[in-house]
Amino acid sequence: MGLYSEEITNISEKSNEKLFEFAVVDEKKAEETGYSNYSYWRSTWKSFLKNRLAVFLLILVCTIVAFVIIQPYLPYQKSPTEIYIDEQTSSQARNIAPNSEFWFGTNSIGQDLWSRIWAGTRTSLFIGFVVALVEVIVGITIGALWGFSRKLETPITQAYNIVENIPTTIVLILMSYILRPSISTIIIAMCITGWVEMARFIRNQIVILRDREYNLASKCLGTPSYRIILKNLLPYLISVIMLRMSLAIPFAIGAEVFLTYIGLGLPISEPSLGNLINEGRVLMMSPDLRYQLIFPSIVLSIITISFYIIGNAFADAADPKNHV
Amino acid sequence: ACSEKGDESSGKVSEYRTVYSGEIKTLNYLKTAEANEFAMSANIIDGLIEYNQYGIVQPSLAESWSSNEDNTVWTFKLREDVKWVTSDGKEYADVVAQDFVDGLNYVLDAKNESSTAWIATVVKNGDAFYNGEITDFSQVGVKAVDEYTLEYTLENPTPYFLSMLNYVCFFPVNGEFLAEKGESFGTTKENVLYNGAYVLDKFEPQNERVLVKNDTYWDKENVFIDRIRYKYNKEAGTVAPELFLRGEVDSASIPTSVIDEWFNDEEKKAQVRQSQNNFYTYFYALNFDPQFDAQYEPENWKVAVNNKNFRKSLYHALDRVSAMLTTEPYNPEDMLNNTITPKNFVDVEGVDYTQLEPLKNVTNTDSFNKDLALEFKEKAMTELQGKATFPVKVLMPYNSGSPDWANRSQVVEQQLETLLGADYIDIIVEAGPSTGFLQEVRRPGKYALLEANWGPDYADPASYTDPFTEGGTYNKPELAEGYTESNGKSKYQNMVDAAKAEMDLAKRYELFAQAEAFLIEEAFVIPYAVGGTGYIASKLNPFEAQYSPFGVTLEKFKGQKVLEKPMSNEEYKEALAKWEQERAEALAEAGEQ
Amino acid sequence: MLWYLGKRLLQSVVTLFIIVTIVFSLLRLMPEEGYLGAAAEKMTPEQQEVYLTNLGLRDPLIVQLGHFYGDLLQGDLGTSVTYRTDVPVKTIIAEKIMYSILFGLGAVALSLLVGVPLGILMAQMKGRWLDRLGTGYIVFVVAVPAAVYYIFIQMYVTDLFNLPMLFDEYNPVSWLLPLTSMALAPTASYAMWMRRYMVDELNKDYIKLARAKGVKERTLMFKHVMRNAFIPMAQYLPATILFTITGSIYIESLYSIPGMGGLLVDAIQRQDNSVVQGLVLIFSSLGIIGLFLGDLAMALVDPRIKLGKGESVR
Amino acid sequence: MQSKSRILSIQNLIIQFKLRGQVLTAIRDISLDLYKGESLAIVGESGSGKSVLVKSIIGLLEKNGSVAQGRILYKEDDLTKFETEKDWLKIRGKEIAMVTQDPMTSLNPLKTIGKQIEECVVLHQKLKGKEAYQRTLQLLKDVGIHDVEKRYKQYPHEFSGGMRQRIVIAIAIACNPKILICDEPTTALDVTIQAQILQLLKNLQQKYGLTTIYITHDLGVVAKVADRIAVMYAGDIIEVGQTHEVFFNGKHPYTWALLSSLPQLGAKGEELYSIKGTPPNLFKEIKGDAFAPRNPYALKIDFEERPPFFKVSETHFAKTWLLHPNAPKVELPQNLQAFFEEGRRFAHEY
Amino acid sequence: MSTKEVLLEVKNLEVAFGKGKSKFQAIDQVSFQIYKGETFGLVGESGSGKTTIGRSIMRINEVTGGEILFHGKPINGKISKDWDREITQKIQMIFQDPMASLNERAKVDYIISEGLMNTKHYKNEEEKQKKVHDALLEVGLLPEFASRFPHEFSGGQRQRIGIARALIMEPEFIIADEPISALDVSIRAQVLNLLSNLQKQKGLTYLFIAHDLSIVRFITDRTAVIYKGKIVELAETEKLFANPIHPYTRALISAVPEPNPYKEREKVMEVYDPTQHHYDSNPPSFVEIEEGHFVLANEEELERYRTTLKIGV
Ligand SMILES: Nc1ncnc2c1ncn2[C@@H]1O[C@H](COP(=O)(O)OP(=O)(O)OP(=O)(O)O)[C@@H](O)[C@H]1O
Ligand SMILES: Nc1ncnc2c1ncn2[C@@H]1O[C@H](COP(=O)(O)OP(=O)(O)OP(=O)(O)O)[C@@H](O)[C@H]1O
Ligand SMILES: [Mg+2]
Ligand SMILES: [Mg+2]
Repeated sequence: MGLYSEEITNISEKSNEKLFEFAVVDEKKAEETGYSNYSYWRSTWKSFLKNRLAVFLLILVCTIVAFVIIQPYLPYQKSPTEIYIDEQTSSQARNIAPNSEFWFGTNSIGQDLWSRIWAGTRTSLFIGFVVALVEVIVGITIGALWGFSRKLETPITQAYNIVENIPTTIVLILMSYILRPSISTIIIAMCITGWVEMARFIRNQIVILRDREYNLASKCLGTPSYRIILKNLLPYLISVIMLRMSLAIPFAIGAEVFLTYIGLGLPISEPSLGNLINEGRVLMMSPDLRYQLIFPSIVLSIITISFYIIGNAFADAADPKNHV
Repeated sequence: ACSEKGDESSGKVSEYRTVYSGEIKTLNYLKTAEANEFAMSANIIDGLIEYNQYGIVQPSLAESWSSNEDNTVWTFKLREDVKWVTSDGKEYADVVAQDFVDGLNYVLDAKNESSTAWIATVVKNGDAFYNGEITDFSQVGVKAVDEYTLEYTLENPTPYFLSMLNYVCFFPVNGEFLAEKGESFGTTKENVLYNGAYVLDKFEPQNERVLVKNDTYWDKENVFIDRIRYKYNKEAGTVAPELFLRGEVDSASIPTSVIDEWFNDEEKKAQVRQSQNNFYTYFYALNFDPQFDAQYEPENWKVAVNNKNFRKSLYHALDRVSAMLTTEPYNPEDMLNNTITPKNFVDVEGVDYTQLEPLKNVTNTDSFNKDLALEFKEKAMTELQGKATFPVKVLMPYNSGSPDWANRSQVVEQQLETLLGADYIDIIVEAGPSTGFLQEVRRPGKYALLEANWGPDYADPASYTDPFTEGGTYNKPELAEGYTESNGKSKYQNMVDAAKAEMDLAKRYELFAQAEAFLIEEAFVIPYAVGGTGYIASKLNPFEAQYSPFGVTLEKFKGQKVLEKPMSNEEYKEALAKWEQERAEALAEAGEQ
Repeated sequence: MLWYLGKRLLQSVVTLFIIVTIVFSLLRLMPEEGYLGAAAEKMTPEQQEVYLTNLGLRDPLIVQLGHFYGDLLQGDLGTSVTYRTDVPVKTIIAEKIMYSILFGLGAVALSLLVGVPLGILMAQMKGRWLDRLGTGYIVFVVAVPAAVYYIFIQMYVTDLFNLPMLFDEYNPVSWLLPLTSMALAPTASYAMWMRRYMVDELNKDYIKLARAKGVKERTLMFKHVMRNAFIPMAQYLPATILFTITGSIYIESLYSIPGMGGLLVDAIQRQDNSVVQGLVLIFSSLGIIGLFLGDLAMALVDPRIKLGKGESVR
Repeated sequence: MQSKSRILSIQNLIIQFKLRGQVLTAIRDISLDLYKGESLAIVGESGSGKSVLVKSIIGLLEKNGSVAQGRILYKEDDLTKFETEKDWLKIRGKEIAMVTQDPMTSLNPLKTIGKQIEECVVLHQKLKGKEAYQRTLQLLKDVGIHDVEKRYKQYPHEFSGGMRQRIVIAIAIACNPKILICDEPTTALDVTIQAQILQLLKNLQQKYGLTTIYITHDLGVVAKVADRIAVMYAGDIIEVGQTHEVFFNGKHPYTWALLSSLPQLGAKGEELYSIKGTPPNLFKEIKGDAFAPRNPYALKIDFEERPPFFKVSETHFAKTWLLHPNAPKVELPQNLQAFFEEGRRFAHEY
Repeated sequence: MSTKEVLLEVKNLEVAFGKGKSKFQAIDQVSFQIYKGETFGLVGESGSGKTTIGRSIMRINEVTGGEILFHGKPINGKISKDWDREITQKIQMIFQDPMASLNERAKVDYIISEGLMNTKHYKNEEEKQKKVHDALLEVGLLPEFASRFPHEFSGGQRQRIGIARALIMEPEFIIADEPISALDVSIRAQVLNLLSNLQKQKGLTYLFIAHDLSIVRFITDRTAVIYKGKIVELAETEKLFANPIHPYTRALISAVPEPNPYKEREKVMEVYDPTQHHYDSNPPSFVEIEEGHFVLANEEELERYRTTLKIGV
């Protein structure tokens, strides 16, 4: 026990008589000591900021989005659809390698690739955002009903099994027959098939959450289901939903490339990353023209990779476990 | 070149390899109407006649033939000793006259859903039999007089009947074999019999097909390529050029988009050449029966299109060269066509149809003329003052499945609008569906201006004039105002009818030429170009091949050899010039006979 | 168990029936011109009508369905019309499915072989260079469009190793590249899943106890964590295998592999309804079997799950 | 008690966690000895650092935690110097084993109960095959499981909570450790089962001659199992002594508060004594006595300077300025006085 | 006793989970009455059905048999909308785990006023705020806490938020399902005091569910002991502790650890062996063995219990 005795001897000298009076205890003050200034969102944001790469990419993506929006209004910009005529030959300025006039060169009919790529990015991002948004909204609505309402569970599950097993291609192709190829067609086609996964995901999350005690508490207070979903469940899902959404954007862009590949994409007169890449694929085999594939591919990859990494970084940051 | 892997002892086996992306769906040549399948039947089945490399009819299974006075009864004397063989080369039977009767019987039987039956209805009672009005096939105008004599009786006088014989619907079939195979005829290589230059050694759709020389072929001395290998590749357009460069294939079409690359590289340049034009012609049709959405103002278009000056302004404003640059950047003029009927189609004693008097002027002047276009624009604007609103909206759809078309549409839009001015026309380029374009866009008339095409079916100018007659599914020129004649029919209709009634070839052609010239001069349509497959790198010499616009002729490998190295474009052009000259001579010679 | 199987089977049949019926009806919405193919151009409307009637397209939907199911009951999937005229659908699919299975299984095997260990190593070295490298790879595969990198690979790798660009069933070397390309994406997803599940498992309480027991880290990884992490994988594995078997349209197209990759797209574009229906039947059955196998696999590896009266494990 | 030798010694230990860029001091300069064969209970409210303390003994601190100061001596080794896994493997299981808090999640759901125990038998008792199996069955019997052969092959989900806790104990015992740490071994169980498990642990401790550390916040449990008690508050040990000394002669106001708030000490219908306020924020530096703000007996010095350990008896120490000779006398509440009284009476009886 | 007003009555309650073979009878023929103003304790081992009874009264669990009457009116089965709303407001629940039962993503303000928003028992936003303010004060929290999130509070404070949430509804009857089991000793007292103070001020009635008998003894007036879905003994709490009759009750009481090392070391636990009953041949019934003291027993046992009761153990 020798451990403790040393301390005692040398303490008593330090002690001052006056200090040995009772202090006044303030109960109110005692209540407050436990206050921690932890805020979920602030912590999430802080922990997100720690991921340098993600922050950089976030800035990059924001810059790209901003740039894509203002690009047409900048000086020296060309039209993405106009066919430029070579002064000398007075025919189309075809396949011109990048130069000071055409920064990213021209394509096989003399359109300016620089502006086409940004117009395409604009289109693709627009599609991506809209699809992601619709998917999220529809997916959440159906997923929430599916997960929360015990009555709807079986019918929706059955419907899911069916929808899930109808090959997507059939639906996509049918859509393109019924509607003309256009941005809205492609959006509709992707939304029709895209919400399913989202709904299932939300449903799984809600099933995990729905039996938590705080929901029971709300039920006991007579809170209507819609408010339970809105106030009790969705706030918990917001981080995963945002993750999903950020992943839905690259996915939608990838899907657009695929649709274009099987011939259901946007018309060529409507530049998009999908048809730029598809056009470019043929040129893969010609070293001199490869830039026509490489530029859009790089832009596309930057965007998709950024969203992917940002999404994941956000999901990590949103996980309270990682609020370290 | 011979296959490099060739461990065949002789090393002399001549092989030709290629990749393709358009699959064939059947070997049943009696049923099909698709180009890819024609290409197959052309090499495995021989018909009664064939052509030489200048397009002159030659005997094939028929050694000789004759027709009656009014060209309604045709008799063929068949070559003896021609064999049907199976895919493993075993002889099955002789090819006899009855085989042709059986073939036609099959084609005209509606339940067999033959896609070429409509051509075969040229024979007497063919239509009636097809529609079930006659059930006894013996009443149809085809008859095996004896084992090697075949007789066709036709519905109407048909001087160009021979040109139809190269269609698959007139091909023979062994009746016994056909009956035995039933529905499965033509589904596998074992389920067809061969009498042509080649036999299918391998037939795996979406993978590979291999043709090998038929050892029992009656004319095997003229078959020089021993083996033809087709490898399926859905992305042939993308990978074929590279495959060609690496020596994995002997032929590859070079997409327009990469053609610059090939021409800029000395080594590659020597390997690429233009391909031959085909007989599809392309033209811009002005729709007289617009049925599109109100937002594009169909009524306004209707008013405008019925004004000749308006039409003419468009006719002269279309810069076809710039449009063609999207597909043929190097020799765009070679593809342009000033008429509907292309050259080399038919001739009157060596004089090409397009050079006949009525058409000569049209053929030899470029329709693109800025000054005229603007002149007509002025006229149209004054005439239409108050009747039509300017700019006139011009709905111009394209098939979204065709990138070239899409590109072209953008070029044409920009070019026309720039030239004629945005105060005059507003061209609206709209993407149409990639499948069902015809059904969705052209046939229901949902366009104002449309690039359309047409291919011939037999050696008569009527083949090209028909689409614009009543009942045609193109731009309905019969609805054009101010051209109705006393008999209630449109002027053009009457001209065509008159031509059809004429049996003397020279006069007949003259009348057709007049009708065609009228159609063009009135600017009901704007002729644009002929079809072609653009540039290819190929070890074949196209001028060795059989030549004719009809049926399956162009697809035959017979007579062709695999070259050591591909032709360059210079060589091609030289050869083409030589060939054209030789052909003219040969035609003149043949005409004299 | 038997009871469960029976119930599951019945459910699956009903689901299949509904799917096929829906697809069947949807297909009738397609424009009719597609059925005529290239011949449409030259056919008169009457001829078209005869043709379409002969195809049975003029019967009421119910009658058409009746015919279809009647044939189906006799094991007849019908014959192709516009894809390969008169060839039984069975034959068409049979020819291709072998290649798809070979490539699919090959690719899955390859990707499991690489992806699972990669995921494990990544979890083990969380945050270190291997993890970063692997993550980079995953991000690349997920985010860069396959349409682009496949063609890059075909171009350069064939050039680099002097491999043939086209697939040839008799030339084993020509299998390599398509197989590897095909395995790229599943490898990434297996690695990603494995890593995630491993990390999840590592955070569980029983790992703490195992550590406290003095179990070596290596033993812990291989004897405790790996198996547990594999369970959620096991559930999805059959589905991904089937998905891989149905093929990659890009790869098959680029390398001339006669698999099923583009079959469905082709068949729909050519409006060959019987082929489409046959494929839908097969794909959906595969999907449903996949679901079922997933559940079964879960039940096999996870003692907590008993396939009894309970519902599907999901 | 003095005769017993020291088996483990914690000296001036400080443990800190990095959390959201801030530093949290979970253990604030603790010293504690553990004697061979004894059972020590560590009590204290939630978050006082009990678990952190024991985790540091077997090297299972979370990654963001580290020893900032001090030593943990076991045999020849200073455990705080251990860095590699290999070092810890010398200690974990073999020397020190742990029974964790939650029996529901502490077992690998995919391995049979038998295998999980046998793993330890093989690892630490160096038995193999049949022998290991027999030993495992024996262990199962020891922890009061019937039908051992059948149970050996079953999975955790087939066991009830109480039985799982027994398995966890069996696993700990199977390691043949010198020290057994039980971190809230019965919190998740209900009273009847709790009593059984505690009894079992006690028996095993005697049977195998183990040194045990119990962590709990239930004084009833402590009374049943412990020889010695260490009371923790906010990362510090504020009182340590033999069980009866702390129970019936507690010196620290926090100890008093703990005891007073027991319902057994309350009178029905009246307010139960309760500790006001909340525990201190460990992110902040704590000045003086951590308990001072909630302490009705707080002296001014409590807010100024951290009290040292004052010796009450050879075995009993408390960290409160109230023990300082200068400190004023305090009057304990009635019920606590009565409780102490009763305790002393018992002390005479036994 | 009998003059007291019955607030809640449970008659022959049965609750079963699952169907067919997997059917599990969680509550089997349970009856008891709760008087206005009292605290009624429900003890029993884990899984015995305590929570299920509470939840049945809250109408979260479907009842498969029997009746539950509140103020003499049935509250299960088909009931009118108004009555439904009234019970929703009058019967409130306090949950076991203060962390799990609060929505962490909502502010305290919302959590507390949630019930109010459902019943619309306020005129305007101001009044609502006032009510929240008062409720917080009532449970001893500072009103400014309203704008914080639950994770900023300690366990005891959180549980008080849970109580405030129930109180604001102005209930008559509160079901407290192990309200302190998840709290550690030092905080338990806070919550217990709060509950009793509120009872005194507002005349609340509690159903207090717990498995810690020392707490039950401290806080409840009458206690029912439940074993595997059946009530085995019910009596005034002191009586029950003084004279436990049923062997299960005895085992339970003997298992409660006491904060006395001397006593603890000596104590012998009674073990309950459910096979000791011969209920197959001689089924038991729930009988009043002395005034207000019920026990589940068959004739033969009853005989035995009576004698022990007379002797007094
Ligand atoms: N990994 C960690 N990261 C940050 N802080 C931690 C970590 N582990 C423990 N803590 C903090 O250290 C303090 C002591 O925690 P510990 O788990 O030892 O408490 P305890 O006394 O065991 O409580 P309980 O009775 O609830 O188990 C707490 O404030 C806790 O929040
Ligand atoms: N939703 C449910 N479905 C199936 N069984 C259930 C359900 N809820 C409860 N049970 C079962 O009913 C029995 C009684 O459960 P209950 O939760 O009422 O016990 P308890 O006495 O409250 O236990 P504890 O002390 O652990 O809270 C248990 O065996 C439990 O497994
Ligand atoms: Mg702890
Ligand atoms: Mg409970």
